[in-house]
Amino acid sequence: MDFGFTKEQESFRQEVRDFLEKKIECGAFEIISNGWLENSSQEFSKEMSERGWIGMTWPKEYGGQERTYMDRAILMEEMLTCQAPIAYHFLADRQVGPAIIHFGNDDHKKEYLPKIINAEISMVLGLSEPNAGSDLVSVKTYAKEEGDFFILNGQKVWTTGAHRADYIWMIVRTDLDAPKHKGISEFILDLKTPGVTVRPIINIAGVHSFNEVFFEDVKVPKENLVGVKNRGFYQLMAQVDYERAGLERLMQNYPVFVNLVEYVKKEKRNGQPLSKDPMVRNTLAELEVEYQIGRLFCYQVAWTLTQGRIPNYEAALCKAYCTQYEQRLSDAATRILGLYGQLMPGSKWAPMNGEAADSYLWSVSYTLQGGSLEVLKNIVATRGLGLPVAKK
Amino acid sequence: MDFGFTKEQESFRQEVRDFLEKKIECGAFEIISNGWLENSSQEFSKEMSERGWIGMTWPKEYGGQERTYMDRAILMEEMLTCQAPIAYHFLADRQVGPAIIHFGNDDHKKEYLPKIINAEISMVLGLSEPNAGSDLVSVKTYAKEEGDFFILNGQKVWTTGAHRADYIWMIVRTDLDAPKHKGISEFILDLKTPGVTVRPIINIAGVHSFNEVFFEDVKVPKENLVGVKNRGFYQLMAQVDYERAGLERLMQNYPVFVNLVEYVKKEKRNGQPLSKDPMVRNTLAELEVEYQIGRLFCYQVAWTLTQGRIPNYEAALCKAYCTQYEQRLSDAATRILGLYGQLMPGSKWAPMNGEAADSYLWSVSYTLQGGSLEVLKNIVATRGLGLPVAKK
Amino acid sequence: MDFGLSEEQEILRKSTCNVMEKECPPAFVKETIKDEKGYSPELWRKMAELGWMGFIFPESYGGIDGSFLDFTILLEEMGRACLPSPFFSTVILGGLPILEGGNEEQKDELLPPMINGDLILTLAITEPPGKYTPDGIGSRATKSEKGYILDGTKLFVPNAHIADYIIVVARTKDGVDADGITLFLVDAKARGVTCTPLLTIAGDKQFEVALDKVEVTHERILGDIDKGWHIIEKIWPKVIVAACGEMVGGAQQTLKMTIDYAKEREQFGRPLGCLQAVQHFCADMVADVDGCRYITYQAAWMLSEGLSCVKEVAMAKAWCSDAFKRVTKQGQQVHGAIGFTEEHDLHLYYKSAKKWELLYGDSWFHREAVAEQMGL
Amino acid sequence: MDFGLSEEQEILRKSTCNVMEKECPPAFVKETIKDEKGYSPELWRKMAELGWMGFIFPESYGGIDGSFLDFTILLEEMGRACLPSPFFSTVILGGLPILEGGNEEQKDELLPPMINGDLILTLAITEPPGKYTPDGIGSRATKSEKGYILDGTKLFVPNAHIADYIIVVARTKDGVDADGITLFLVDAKARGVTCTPLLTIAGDKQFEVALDKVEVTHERILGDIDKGWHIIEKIWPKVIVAACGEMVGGAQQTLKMTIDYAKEREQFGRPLGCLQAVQHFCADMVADVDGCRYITYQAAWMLSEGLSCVKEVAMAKAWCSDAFKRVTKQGQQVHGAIGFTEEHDLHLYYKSAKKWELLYGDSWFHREAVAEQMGL
Repeated sequence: MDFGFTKEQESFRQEVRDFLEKKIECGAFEIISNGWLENSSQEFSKEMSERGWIGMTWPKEYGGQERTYMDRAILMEEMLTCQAPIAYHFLADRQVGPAIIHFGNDDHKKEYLPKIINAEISMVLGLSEPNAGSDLVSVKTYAKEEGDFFILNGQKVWTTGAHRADYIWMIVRTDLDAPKHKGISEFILDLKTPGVTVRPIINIAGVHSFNEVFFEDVKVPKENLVGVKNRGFYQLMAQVDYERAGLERLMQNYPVFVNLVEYVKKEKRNGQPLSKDPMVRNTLAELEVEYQIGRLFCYQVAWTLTQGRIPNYEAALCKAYCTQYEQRLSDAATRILGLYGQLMPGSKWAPMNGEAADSYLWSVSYTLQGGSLEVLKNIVATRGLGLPVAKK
Repeated sequence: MDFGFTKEQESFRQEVRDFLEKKIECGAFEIISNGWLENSSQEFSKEMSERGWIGMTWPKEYGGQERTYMDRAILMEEMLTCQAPIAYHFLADRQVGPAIIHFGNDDHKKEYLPKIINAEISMVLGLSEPNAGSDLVSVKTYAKEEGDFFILNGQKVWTTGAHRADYIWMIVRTDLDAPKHKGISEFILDLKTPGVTVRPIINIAGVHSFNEVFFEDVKVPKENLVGVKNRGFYQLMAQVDYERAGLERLMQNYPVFVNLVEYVKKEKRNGQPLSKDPMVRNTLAELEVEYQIGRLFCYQVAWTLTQGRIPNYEAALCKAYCTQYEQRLSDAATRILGLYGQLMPGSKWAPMNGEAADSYLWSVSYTLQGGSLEVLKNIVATRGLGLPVAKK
Repeated sequence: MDFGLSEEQEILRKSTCNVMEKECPPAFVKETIKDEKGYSPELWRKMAELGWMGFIFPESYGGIDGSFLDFTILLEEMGRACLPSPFFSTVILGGLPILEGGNEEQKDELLPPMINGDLILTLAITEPPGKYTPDGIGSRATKSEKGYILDGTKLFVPNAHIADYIIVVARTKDGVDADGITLFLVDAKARGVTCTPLLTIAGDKQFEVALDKVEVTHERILGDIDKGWHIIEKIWPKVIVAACGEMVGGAQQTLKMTIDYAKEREQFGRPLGCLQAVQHFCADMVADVDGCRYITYQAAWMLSEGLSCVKEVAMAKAWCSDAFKRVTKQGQQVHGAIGFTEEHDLHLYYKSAKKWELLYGDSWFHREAVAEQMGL
Repeated sequence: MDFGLSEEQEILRKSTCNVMEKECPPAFVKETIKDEKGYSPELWRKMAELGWMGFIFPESYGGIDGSFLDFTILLEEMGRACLPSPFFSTVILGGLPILEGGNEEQKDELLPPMINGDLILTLAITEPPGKYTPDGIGSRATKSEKGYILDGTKLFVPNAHIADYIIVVARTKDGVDADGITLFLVDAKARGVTCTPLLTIAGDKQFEVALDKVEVTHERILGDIDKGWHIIEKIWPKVIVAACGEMVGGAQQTLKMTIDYAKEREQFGRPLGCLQAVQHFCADMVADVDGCRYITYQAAWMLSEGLSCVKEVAMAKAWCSDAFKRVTKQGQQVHGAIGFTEEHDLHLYYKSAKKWELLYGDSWFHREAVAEQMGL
């Protein structure tokens, strides 16, 4: 056991910090909650690419750096600390690239991996459908084989960032007769393909982040199928542990915590800093302990991946735990701010530029996205602890 | 709507208080948590009987007073406030008597009701079995018809008070072939019947409260069957709402709260009363609010019964809520007492005579007895809210 | 004790509910929140015609002299509908202080038009310290020839932009005590009054009201000089319980929407409500909602009966603040992603719960009051 | 970072676990708790032979100079077994202050027999105020001819009845500060020492130790006069993390028992573990247990490395206090009535969690320390 970082890791962290400090100094981006997911900047991603920070864990033969998942976690921790605008490459880097490496053929690898690594394309995930949220095997979007093509019809929903991306990585049904989970395949699709329509969904924070994506007789070349036909669900299950593992599930509203701690130190109540209020102290210390526990969970997953092992229940547990922490944080922040906790970004008198209230709205989604809290707990219990799966 | 008590109710409450004060003055009993359930005194029960406080809601034709359930709630609130020793008649008064009134024949009524009302017999409930806890329909104790008798074989468990009671009111299987819930009947049985063996179970507080009760070829006269053969489960379901409704589910460890509030006012920490500690204040105030909510829940159920209506989900909800409160109370009490919170009754230096620690042990059972928390929540959701019952 | 509604109360509840369902559906709420005014003058007029503004005011001013308990039923239905309107600020924050502290001329002048729906009122109490206590009041009222000159900054003033009068709580004596505070009826259009909107989580209209040498005549003083805080203290329990009334309705509606959704929505091949996790969420929500209802109506009943109920009022707000919020959080979790969209209605309640939690003291604040009452 | 055990650590864990399983099964624990001594001299001897008492002591005294990190593994296994023994009081509360503050003669005299299992030690720090801070120390040490005379009442002193020496924390200077506190090695059989047992929830042996004019010679002063608190401060992080180590093991075992039970026990015609409520309970328990493990080992590692870790130590105890307790509560709920019987083993952990929560500061106490470290 060892809870320290190596010298190389420390110096890598410093390198990332230096880079980010310079970017912040020159006003490249603002430190704002959810910025990592909402702020897409091809320019910024290209700069990261130049430093080898996209696809950094991938094999060298695909242009990667073969660095460890620990290094990637360090990179992410720094990026998330200041909520750097990494949305352009984030999903492709975290998930699509590794999926292509695992399941794609040589053409896929040649076609997409360099573009991902060079920040030339942006990708999103098309998983959920109106009647397939937590229950992904129920996807109905159907790809019918016709000659060299699949003809795609159906609809995705909650597709984050589809309005600014180039490609969508999706699961669709390719066999209507097989058992649900044995008739799903994975595809990659250019969002500019005729027949694809992206419609915005405005979330309760008033932001366009989600989309509906409609497919009407979309001609998809057969080579866009990735991996084995009708094995898509199993392929996907192997991928989601990467999705669930990251510090991005702990730090989505990290600036709220940092700013809150600073705020209570400065803000006076009854002639002394708000930080001297015992309820405030207890609440913030509790959040700090919970945060540090979450951080250890995240690094534990990164360490497991670094060992070349796939996390068992740990990734699901980590996400379940961390997103609940983020919710408690936003709730506590609004409470500690009192009446000011109501004020939204841009409002006069809003402390922390309204991030507390804003994050309280966003936090609803934290325990839903990428597997609801309940589904994740089921996974921990059944896959992790070996409890029996209930008959349905 | 009206949240006050009538003059008659107020004066009845005062009557009960006066009675109790006198009993306490002359040292008839100690005010100690769980006393209502653990302390059985036929003498005390007889005094209550003389005042018409046993069977007080029952019809006059059966010796009752036809008083309202509100009056009974008031009586119980006062009894529980000082944890009067009512165990001798409690279960018969609350549950067995009403069951006999509903389902018994004239002989049953003549035989048992006067004895219950006069505190001449003590009764317990024999429901759970080793493989039928929350899942009562799985009882295996079997009563086989033979001439004028049933021959009883099997075992009950968690039978509170069986070691000091005269009769057991039980559910047993009378049809091995019918669907589980259609082969159960209700019986009343003299615990002195040959073939009945009562074995103590010591609980984690070191107390003999539970028992195992074994039945080996016990000859039960046919007239001991109450109600309709094989309808026992349905009869029972109609009874449990009475079981779940009472203030005894809120006030099992009531003395802990009273004593704790007094303790923190007197005990000094850092030169001022412990009650000035903001965490202590917040915790105790939270408990007080929760207690008052629970009290309203209990009175709401009593009011519903007084209206002649059977509570729908409210009784289950009330018990689920109140027993969780009792658990939080005992936990908070031990914490507020700090190192002293470890000390058990009889220990030198134990504040509140060790009731905090003792109640922390007892509290384990609060959310299990008479329907586990989880089963109660299922009932609220399905019966109360109409959510669908999951297929099994 | 009687936990049920009387026949009259049931009629009141039902008729209010009907009006709200017809006139204030979720689409109306969302539209109105986005509108700069933040209310519909047409609906406002209807509410006046129904006698709502005068519900708890004496008949002599055109009111109907209803009980505060019955009034809470009205508020519950408004909360259930998430009604955006200046009702709370006009009737509770504005009307009650006038009724309590005003002289006969002021009452005759202001209450009838308020009851008729011709007058919108509000109260400016909070200042940058963000408190509801006398030590949070720093705005100065300086004596002048004609009366007083007001200076200061008020925050979180509801509906200041549409109010005719703003009741301003200001200091006529230096210090931090209750003594020395006076209430002034300030014409919202008076020179020196500047209202700047604040953007709030629930989209309700709250304002910064800057007072820069605002002149107020002697006639516009409400109650006795230096004794204004007494008026606030008198009405404050009603303010809090009224807030709780709205919370009861909001919590109830959130529960209803969630149960309906759990019954309809299929997942894993069966209704969502089959899942034990969802069932237990819903069971917990019922405890929260029923708790809100009983503890609130208990306080409202005591207020109606004129009984002392400092503790009961604090308990109501302490419980409702946490419980309504929990209910909306669990409701969101059961709804899943659909509830996170602006298009869905659930967020109205999620936001509303946070608003009501923070207004008039959260559970920390009110538990401290309960502790006080417990003699701690 | 490395979250795994090294090969050596795994061997240590496994061999300790084997010893505990063989020598300290639940039946042994229950029997020993009921015994007045509260430990088994035979097992004590075996533990000494295995080198456990000398694990973190220098080889020069017969120890094996192991790391505190590895030592935590040992403690985890003891906690998993709920081992009743004077190990904690002897080695951590007794041995560490001697190692830290003793002079060479004292160390030579006391550490080798302690390491050999021939000496049982304990620490008497807490007094009626129930605190672990200097202002909680009021026992007086008055200068005499031969040394000092001790007077006072110590509480919650573990294993005082079997201890050879009690390290007594007393004031050599009036006041409430750390300065003026001195440690004394008191012969437990000395005149004026009276030990009265306290009945504790976990059945561990804690005592009131009354000191009535107890004479202590100069040779029995541990460290410098008036500077004894420095020794306490030095060893205290290890005391806390050692407690956390035991809690990790206890929590882990509770989880294991609960999962096993959920798999075996049938209810409603299928294993209990099929129920989503039970599954979610168990998932929550895993988060608690894994959290205990990582946060504790992080602190233990930092102690081993000699790094400053005031905050990490406080975080560990803050988390473990709440988490272990939650785990045992949920474990009890899953087990149902069977877990409420003395016959079952689960209550050992339920009680142990409450004990460890209250010893050495609960989560309120340690969160306050975290707040301090956050600069709040």
